[in-house]
Amino acid sequence: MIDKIVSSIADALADVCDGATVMIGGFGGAGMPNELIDGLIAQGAGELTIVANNAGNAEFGLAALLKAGMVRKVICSFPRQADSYVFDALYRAGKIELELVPQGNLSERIRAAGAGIGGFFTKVGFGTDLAKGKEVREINGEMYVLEAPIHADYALIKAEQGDRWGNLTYRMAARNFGPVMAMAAKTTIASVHEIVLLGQLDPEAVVTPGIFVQRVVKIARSATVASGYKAA
Amino acid sequence: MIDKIVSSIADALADVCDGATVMIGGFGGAGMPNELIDGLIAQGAGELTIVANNAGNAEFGLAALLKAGMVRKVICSFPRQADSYVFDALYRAGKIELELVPQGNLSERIRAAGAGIGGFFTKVGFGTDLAKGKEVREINGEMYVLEAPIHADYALIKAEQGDRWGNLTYRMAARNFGPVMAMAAKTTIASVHEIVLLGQLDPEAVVTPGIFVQRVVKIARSATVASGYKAA
Amino acid sequence: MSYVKLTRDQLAARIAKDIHDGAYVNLGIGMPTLVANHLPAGREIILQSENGILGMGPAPTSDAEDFDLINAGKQPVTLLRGGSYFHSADSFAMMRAGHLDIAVLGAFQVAANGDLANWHTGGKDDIPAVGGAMDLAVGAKQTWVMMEHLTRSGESKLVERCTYPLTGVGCVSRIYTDLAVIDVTAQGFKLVECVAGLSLAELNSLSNVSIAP
Amino acid sequence: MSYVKLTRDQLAARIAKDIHDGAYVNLGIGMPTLVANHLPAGREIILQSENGILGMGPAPTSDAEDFDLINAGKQPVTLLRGGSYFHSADSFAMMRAGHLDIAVLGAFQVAANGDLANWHTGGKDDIPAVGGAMDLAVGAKQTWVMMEHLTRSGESKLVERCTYPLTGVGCVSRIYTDLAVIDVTAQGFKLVECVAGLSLAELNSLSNVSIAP
Repeated sequence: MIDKIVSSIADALADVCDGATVMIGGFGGAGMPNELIDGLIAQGAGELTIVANNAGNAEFGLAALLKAGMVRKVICSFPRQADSYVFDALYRAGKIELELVPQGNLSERIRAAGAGIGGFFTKVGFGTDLAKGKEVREINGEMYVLEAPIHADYALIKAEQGDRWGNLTYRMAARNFGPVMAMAAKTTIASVHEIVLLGQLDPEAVVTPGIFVQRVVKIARSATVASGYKAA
Repeated sequence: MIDKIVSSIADALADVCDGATVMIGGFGGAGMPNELIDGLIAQGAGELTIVANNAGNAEFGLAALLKAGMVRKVICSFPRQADSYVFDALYRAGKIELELVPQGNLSERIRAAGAGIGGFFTKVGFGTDLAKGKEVREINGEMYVLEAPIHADYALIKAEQGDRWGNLTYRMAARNFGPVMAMAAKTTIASVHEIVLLGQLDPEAVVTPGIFVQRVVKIARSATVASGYKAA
Repeated sequence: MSYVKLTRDQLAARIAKDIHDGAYVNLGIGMPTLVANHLPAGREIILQSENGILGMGPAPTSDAEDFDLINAGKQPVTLLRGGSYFHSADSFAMMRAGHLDIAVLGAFQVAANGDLANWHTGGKDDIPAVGGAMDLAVGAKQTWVMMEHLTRSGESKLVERCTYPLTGVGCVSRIYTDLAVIDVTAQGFKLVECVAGLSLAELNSLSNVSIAP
Repeated sequence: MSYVKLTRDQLAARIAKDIHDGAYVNLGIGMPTLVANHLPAGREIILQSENGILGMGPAPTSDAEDFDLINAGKQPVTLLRGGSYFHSADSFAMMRAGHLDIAVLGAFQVAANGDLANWHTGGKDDIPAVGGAMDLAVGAKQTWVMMEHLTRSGESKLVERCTYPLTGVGCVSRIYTDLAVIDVTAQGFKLVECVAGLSLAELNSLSNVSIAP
């Protein structure tokens, strides 16, 4: 019998090793798996490479992971935010490596890993510093850059509902990177607000089919908090 | 105001020109837009390039389009079926061109067009006749083939529900190529069994967001018929 | 001089006036977000957000804020009837393959050849951050820039060649500033209109590059 | 000779026995489809279909057939509780990136280096058709072949090198025939088991290539 539901965050994260590449979903606070990140901090694996859209806010979640000194490298699109001072200080001090990736290249590179693509040509980034050193090619009169897939050992994502087969739904814009990260990681760990019985999710509305998910853990629902923006 | 609903199949297809590339959804009978294909036959544009998974069954739908002499070339993965005699005869007589594509390369090439990808490396097909003449490359010790996107002028797809913004849902395995073809064509025409008011589709369960759809036309519901298989 | 610069809201309204009924539009973070407040009545314009929303509506009242429903600037928004949610790769497919009609982006500099610089000043100690800027710049059918014409120190943001790191090559088709609307053509900048009281000669003397009539 | 070939159903059952609990499996069209009828009780095995189904159940009763719910062979199926639908590119992402544990495919020939030929005889007048065969052959974690050991004319389908057009290079890990189970190793074919009464020497004499003990 398939039962991907694990009873605790600690169990879900027990086998993360030093040096692992860990994808972390979320855009702003939406879809940010803070409970899993806190679990990762408690677990203690170090020298991590983190793949995420941002690089942490204030001193919670991803920023706390950085502050704990557990991260060697961040692959992300938008590290600089109003309250990204933990990352900013580590970066300026040369204590963390940054691979900056245009956000669409980031999501497409993650999807590519999940879809068995060895690399793809994109117009995005051509002629910019972020394509420096990358192979370029003219295709039908336009210039493209070759981008590589981004694979991961783990993906930590926040979903809405899940079942024991690992099927997931999401809530509004909290979906963001969850589905593609689930495809790209060897082990995908999803926190959900509700565990439902097999068959309760509408098969037409399952967003992430269970094949892409290895572990599901229930967390208490709490309102997503504002994150990463400066009020006008 | 946005209103993508057109009142007749004839109106939906009025501007298809000779020489157009037309994607046609469906796998077996599921998702096969037979009503739109019949409309295309009545419309009469010739020298078409058809992109589809199969190449028609018996003498209806896609097979009828072929029989009408309107198709110059078929790009598909599985033309040979128990009842594909129309295609078979045209092919043997040298009256139709065939580009045979592994089915996953077909769907990925269609998606690539819809996602702005200029080309991608895939392991599928390497070392086979279907990769002859294509660029190959070793990536991390494995051999890959470079595949190009497939763009289209039109996509004819069969969906379940649609609204005036062009949002679509599908029914079971009739989804198949619909969502990716909708992304890849300049003009996507979807037949639906039900037109609903804006807001009636669950925003979490919209499969094809309206941005990918230009025209929606209502057709009567009829049971999908068996197609393309020989009973054991 | 007898001209008055447009305010940010006037500039936003000027841009909004040019967005056609039925357009799919992405408004970049920062100033372009203001355009949403000025969409002309009677037009149905669909706003896309890179984090996976099509059909964004206005900001909610403060008691109805839900931070699972935010725009690219991480501010709470709403969803119109007919809106939908999708994942990041699908969202960027929309943005990168010409499905959006218009992207409105802020800028540090725009060059006469349409090059855009808006993501990084290139300062040694600056933390770089690009987000979806490069995707939008080259992906939309039309890329419009919304910016002040001059920097705070009075330098023209219209330039012969960008000195800041590029966001995209030859991607800008039109520029809306607080002083003028300017098209980017194969022959360089071409004036569409100036604010009242500002002559092209004056505009050219303020700009560091020639703008053709 | 004192051995009896496995029937198709016996062969299907033999394969099913090796599919582990919790496995994600794609059964190719034709003979491999029979494996679905023999999945061992007490194991939860999830069947994927290339046309966009995860969690396929058994064939419906004839009055409940719905041809919007068909397998890759276009035969009506059902959906288990917990199943889901998705589009073609998502389906092939599953198939092509190692998410499936096992693909079971038919074959014309399998070579000692794991090359597979199953899509085209290469005959001049034959209509070629590949479907998802190439995707499955190279995409699953393990590719198993299910076939009769010999052609109708008595030739071995195990070969030193495929003479038919290839489906995939070095992709087969295990072969189940009506005579034997054979692993493909770096050293070539290696016997796992023969049907009762058939010796390895006899099997080798039937096959056109050496099978190691």
